[in-house]
Amino acid sequence: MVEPVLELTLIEKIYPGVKPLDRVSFDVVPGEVHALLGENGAGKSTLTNVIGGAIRPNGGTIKYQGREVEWRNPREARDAGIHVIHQELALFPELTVAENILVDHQPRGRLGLLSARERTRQAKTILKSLGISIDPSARIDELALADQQMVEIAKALVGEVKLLILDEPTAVISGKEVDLLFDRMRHLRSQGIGIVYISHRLEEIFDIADRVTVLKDGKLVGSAPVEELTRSRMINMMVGREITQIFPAKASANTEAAEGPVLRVRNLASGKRVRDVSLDVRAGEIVGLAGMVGSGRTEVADAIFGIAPIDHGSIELDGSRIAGHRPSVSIGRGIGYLTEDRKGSGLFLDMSVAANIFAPALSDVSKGMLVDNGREREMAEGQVKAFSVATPTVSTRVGALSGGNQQKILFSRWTRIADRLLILDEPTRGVDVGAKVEIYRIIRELAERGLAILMISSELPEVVGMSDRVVVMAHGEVTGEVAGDEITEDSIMHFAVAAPNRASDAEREAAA
Amino acid sequence: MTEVDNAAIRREGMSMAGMFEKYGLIVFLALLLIIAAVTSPAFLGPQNLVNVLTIAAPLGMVVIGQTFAILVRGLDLSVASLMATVAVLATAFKATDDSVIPLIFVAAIILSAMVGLLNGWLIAKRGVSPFLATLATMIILQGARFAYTGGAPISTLPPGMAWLASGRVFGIPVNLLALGILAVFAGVLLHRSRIGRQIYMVGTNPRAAFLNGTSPERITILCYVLSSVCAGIGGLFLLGYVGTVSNWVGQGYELDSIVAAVMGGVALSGGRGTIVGALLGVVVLVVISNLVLLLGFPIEMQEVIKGVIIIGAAAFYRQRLM
Amino acid sequence: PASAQDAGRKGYEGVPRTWLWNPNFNEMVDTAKWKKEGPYTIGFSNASISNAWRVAFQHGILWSAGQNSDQIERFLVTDANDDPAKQISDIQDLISQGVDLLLIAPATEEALDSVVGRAMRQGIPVVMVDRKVSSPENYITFVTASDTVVGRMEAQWMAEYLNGEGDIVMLPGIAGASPAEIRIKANKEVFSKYPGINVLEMQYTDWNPATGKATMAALIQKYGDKIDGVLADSALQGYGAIEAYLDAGYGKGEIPPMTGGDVARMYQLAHEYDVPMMGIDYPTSMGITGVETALDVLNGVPVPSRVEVNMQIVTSPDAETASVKADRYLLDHVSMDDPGDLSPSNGLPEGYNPATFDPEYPK
Amino acid sequence: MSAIVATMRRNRLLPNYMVVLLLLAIIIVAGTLISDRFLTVRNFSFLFQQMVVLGLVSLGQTFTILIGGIDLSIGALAGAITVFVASFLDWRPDLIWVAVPVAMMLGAGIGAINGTLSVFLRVHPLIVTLGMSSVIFGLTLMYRKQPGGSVPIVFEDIAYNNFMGIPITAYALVAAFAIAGVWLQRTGTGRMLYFVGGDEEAARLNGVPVRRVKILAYALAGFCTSLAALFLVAKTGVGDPRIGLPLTLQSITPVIVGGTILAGGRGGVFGTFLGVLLVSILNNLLNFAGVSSYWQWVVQGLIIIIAVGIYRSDRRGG
Ligand SMILES: Nc1ncnc2c1ncn2[C@@H]1O[C@H](COP(=O)(O)OP(=O)(O)OP(=O)(O)O)[C@@H](O)[C@H]1O
Ligand SMILES: Nc1ncnc2c1ncn2[C@@H]1O[C@H](COP(=O)(O)OP(=O)(O)OP(=O)(O)O)[C@@H](O)[C@H]1O
Ligand SMILES: [Mg+2]
Ligand SMILES: [Mg+2]
Repeated sequence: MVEPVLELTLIEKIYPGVKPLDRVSFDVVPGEVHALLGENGAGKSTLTNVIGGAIRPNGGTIKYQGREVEWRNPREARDAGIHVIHQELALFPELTVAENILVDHQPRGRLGLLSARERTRQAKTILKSLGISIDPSARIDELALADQQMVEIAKALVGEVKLLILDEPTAVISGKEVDLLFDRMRHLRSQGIGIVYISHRLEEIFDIADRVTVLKDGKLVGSAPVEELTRSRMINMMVGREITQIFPAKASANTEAAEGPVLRVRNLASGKRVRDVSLDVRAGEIVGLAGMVGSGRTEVADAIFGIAPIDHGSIELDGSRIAGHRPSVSIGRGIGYLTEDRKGSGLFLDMSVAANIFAPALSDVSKGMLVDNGREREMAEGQVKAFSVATPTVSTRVGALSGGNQQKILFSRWTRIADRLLILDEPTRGVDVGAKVEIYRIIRELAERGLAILMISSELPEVVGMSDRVVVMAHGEVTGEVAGDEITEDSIMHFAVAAPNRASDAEREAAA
Repeated sequence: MTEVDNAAIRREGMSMAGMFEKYGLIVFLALLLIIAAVTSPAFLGPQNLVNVLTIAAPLGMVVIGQTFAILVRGLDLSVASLMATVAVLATAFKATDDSVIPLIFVAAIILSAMVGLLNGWLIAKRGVSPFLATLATMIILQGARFAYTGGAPISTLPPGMAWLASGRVFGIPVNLLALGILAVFAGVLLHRSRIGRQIYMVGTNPRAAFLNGTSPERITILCYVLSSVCAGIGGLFLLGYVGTVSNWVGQGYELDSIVAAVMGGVALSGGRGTIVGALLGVVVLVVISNLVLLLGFPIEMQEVIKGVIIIGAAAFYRQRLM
Repeated sequence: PASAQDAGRKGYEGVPRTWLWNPNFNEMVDTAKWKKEGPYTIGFSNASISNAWRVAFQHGILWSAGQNSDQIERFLVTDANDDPAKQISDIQDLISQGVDLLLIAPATEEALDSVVGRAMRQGIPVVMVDRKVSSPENYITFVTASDTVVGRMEAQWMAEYLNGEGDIVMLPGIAGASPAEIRIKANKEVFSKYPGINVLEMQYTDWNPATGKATMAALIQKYGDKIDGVLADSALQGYGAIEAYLDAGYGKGEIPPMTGGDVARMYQLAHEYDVPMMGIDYPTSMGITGVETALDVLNGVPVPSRVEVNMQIVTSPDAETASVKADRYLLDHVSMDDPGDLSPSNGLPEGYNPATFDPEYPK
Repeated sequence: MSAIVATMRRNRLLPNYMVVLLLLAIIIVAGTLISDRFLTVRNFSFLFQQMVVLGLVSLGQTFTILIGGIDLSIGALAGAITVFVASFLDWRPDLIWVAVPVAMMLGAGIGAINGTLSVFLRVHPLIVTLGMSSVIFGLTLMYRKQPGGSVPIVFEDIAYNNFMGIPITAYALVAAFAIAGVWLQRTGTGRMLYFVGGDEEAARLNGVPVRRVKILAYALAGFCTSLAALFLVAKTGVGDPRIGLPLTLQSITPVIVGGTILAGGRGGVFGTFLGVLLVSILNNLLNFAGVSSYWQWVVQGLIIIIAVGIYRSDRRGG
């Protein structure tokens, strides 16, 4: 048995009143992909932070390459060859892709001065080796989350790495990118590099992992080679109970019969990403919007909610266009929009759970101009119960909750006010299996209550498992639609990779 | 999940840092007051306390306004210049009977509101950085003021203006009463009303606020209007205290008001802070200046002590860095 | 002497005692080598117009420039907003515009010395007004009134009024500003002869009424009736001090003796509340004399190396002392309905009102 | 040049630069029309003599603003250093070679204290530096209230004399900005300022020594302030505790007009240079135009608004 590259023994981390890590032991051997699983808040990121020197443990020992070490800061860990891809992107939005990738290996040119040209060149080659095409001199904040994540991954390929840690890298990427990532990981593994991999997508675990370790509430549950485990066994270890069925039963087909569609989009063109999109969503129906990352799904959602412009075509709610289209109006018309960027455009991290829930509907908890705090607290507690959010009180800072619970709060916010249409962009991004199941149940219930639901997701199993109908996009155009039993990963992929239909361009020329 | 639950509850209760964030400045203020009382018997004299508060009142009003500006990730450098401009405006009526005082207030508030609109528009609609926008209005007001007064404002003021500083209602100094009313109004607006909630939303995460149907632009503009109006009112009360109009009434209030607010826990990164906290900051500031005077320190010592205490007070409050 | 041609002017107040009583001969400067054919371009660099005194001062200068528009072709004015660094730039900018003479009221004696010297060496005559620069060779003459005299008078009056016995507080202007420091020095020179005069405390007031008032309020709390006199070097903080007493509940006739001249409000309050006071204005009219002296220089007329303008001693009725006799009493000096910050010794035409005054002058 | 353009593109400053350059052009044209003496060698060499102090403090301020901080102690520090230099040289005029380096160390040292305090007390730099400015000012007053001291004439000449027809100050200013520019854009340490300003936590996770970088930025600000102070003494020939005070606010305007945002992580010294140029030439023009100081203020305010207001700057520009 090879000597482990990393060996943690009885690691403890204590924050005032909470113990994210409770005597956890964990090791990685060279040339293995070691998956780290657990619910939201189980302590996975905390563990990675300990390994990467971002936080210092209160107890236990870290053995790296046979020597006992004590990182004083991330720099020391990096210099020793440990590279961590953190759950929260560690990028500089104002700076270029190239500079972010080579952040601490900046190439020097004449007179030992940094050379932007050289930097760009090297970045290009790295990105190529990863198999993605992002402009090295583009600014990070111009990129979609997905592309930003790929940049973060590219950083791991710079300099000499002995231990690579990826904390939920696939939360914001899908399909093609994930395959590219896994190719890289296999390649690195073959070079004898140890890899720690964290994800809430179990199918990925079977795809890439050699060994699995499960944490629960900061304690070690168990560790085993992947081939000894079944899906249900893993889930059981994580959530501590059996979960027989992940997806709720779909609606009976008769929703088709219902009256006109709630949402009617025709030949929508918006921004530089959405070129020709037409789709309907009926009451009580869950429509999946599938496609490769970068296909423009989010921009479609943005346009429907009144954030992105409608350059061409029409959007109708209940048969009428939305006048003065902007979020406040959309909200007034009963549209809810759960965005893909939870922290950036969803939550007010510094504000209370209650405040977050009622942000778009203050009037519901107000008497005249004043907020009725008593009423707000009561109603908030009701919501928290209904969505079983794990929070001490409704006046807790949302920032202090784990990813899954934050997502549930967004759900309770939008489902309260959305009585016609609910748009979900990556509804289960970064959410653990247990929470996922609940969220799926909630979504289905909402649909059964007659809400029209448009669900963007990059997780094909999710799309397949939840959608009554699936609209597939590629390069900003709808390339196909599947319903009922035709909904399979293959049928969706078939359209997702389809060449864009040039005809629509001609149409737009004509229109313009 | 229940594990996390209890854990989190304990976290809430035990967070020492949290307690400190809440009560740090009060502790500091208590210490300061004790020191004051011990070192200078005159300090606790009722008249002296009234003096201290009388001087605190106009600054307090300005700080209340400043707090709104800072809450939406900005700051307002034009307050001092506006105070002087309002003071000059008060002379424009060339009136010597008190009947015009209400008129003066109305005029001052209107002018201030317009200045606030200009600041807000530049910042919210034109995306000018608050620092430069308000700096520019500060300079422009200054110029306009001088141009109007030809450098030397006439000081024909209704005698009643002095009452704003020295008068009492039910034994309470008028300016304190006014400050109290303003503070309550601001407090309710900020901590109880829908608009207040929206202000915090915009301060915490403008994009999310927008997606939740709030207009960051409108809220921002509102905050700068409030800032200016408070400054305007503060200007009139300071004028009452000074007695004569000069082009520099309120000089230095722009930085003092920011320091007071920040010492009081209003975060320059926006979205965090309360009216009460900001006012505590004011008290600390004025107590310092009064104390160094009572102790009869020479000017140079006063400067040093002030500096140290300002940093010390803020350190107690553990401000988050930008 | 420069003040001779004042003689005709209405409101003529006689030549300065400092000139008249000077035991030595007043030395004159030969200005022949600066003689030049008119009409002239004159540059005036003002330290600032940041308070009532400086405004009236500048008004006098502009008015005088207007009076002499037959000789003056362009009269360029800059204002450094009390920032010596900016004033250096201002002076350079005036030089760039090719002025025939520089009339300068420097923000500080020392900081402007070298740039002024360079102007002279470039052949541009410099006349200082209000304040000078450190090196006498850097200017031709200096039009002023004596801060030393002001300081001495105030202290002397206070000492005698208190019969050499009493606790007083001193409220000087801005720490480090030469007028303030000179006056403090002169005060102390006098008090050194009166062991009975005990200075309880000295606090700078920045010549700012609000500061003056707040400071005095604190001092009243600290010393109460122990204070027998308040020595303010100007009315700017002086009337603030009176108001502090009023706020502290002192009434008519209960306020201790005070000093401080320059703006009307102090005299008015002193009259209204029977405050025994002595005020000596640092006259803004020196600006007018400054322009006239400048023209003398360009005309090659000899000028004194130091041009003193006259100062009037103002006291409350029956507040005169053995060595400080009043030239006039409060109400001969100001009227109760003068604007509060009017500078009484402005030498400007009757009915001068700083707020409305807008003199014509060759721009 | 291409490097600069690249930088400008990278930092999204092009439109901003354009506006400032445009304003500069307009001002120069206006000046030329107003007076035939405006566009002269004499006036422009004066201009450079006038620019150097503002230029150097603004340069210093650029570093602190780049990391998302600010330094309000610049004015007091400048004054303090003029007092030190003038007093020292008054005592030993021959020891210029001692006075100058000590002054620089003094500046850098006090800057470092600013940084250290704000880093370790976790107090906002605005408060720390404001407090420090009060402390520095007080300490200076203890030593000397009135302007005083003196410097040897050769020292003064630095501020006023020309070398090959161009003011010495011009060389100094351009050199300082060039070095700073290259350092920021082309060295690892320089880039770190952008990392820290861009996102502190990200910088930490990427192994950037955040605290040290911050302290360095403030030390640099102090250092530049000391250089400015040296020119101030040279100009005025005396040490004056107050002479620097106006510089504190003045030093910020050119930085932001030049496109460096207060939130940090974006901008650079080239913009600051243009900002300084704009402010200085504007003052010069207004003096030439004989605009009364009242209206000078109004115009300055409007120019600021135009310079940053007519293009839509980044929301983070707070
Ligand atoms: N700085 C902190 N202060 C207090 N508690 C913290 C802090 N950081 C993390 N925690 C708590 O530690 C626990 C573990 O957090 P961690 O981020 O490691 O969970 P995780 O397994 O990464 O969850 P997820 O899958 O959502 O990323 C959570 O309960 C979290 O609230
Ligand atoms: N704000 C933006 N500025 C510039 N380009 C963007 C922006 N947002 C997204 N993009 C680009 O547009 C492409 C589509 O982004 P978008 O998020 O709409 O894809 P998507 O189909 O919604 O994928 P996802 O599943 O990540 O939401 C991205 O690949 C990115 O390159
Ligand atoms: Mg995590
Ligand atoms: Mg998307």
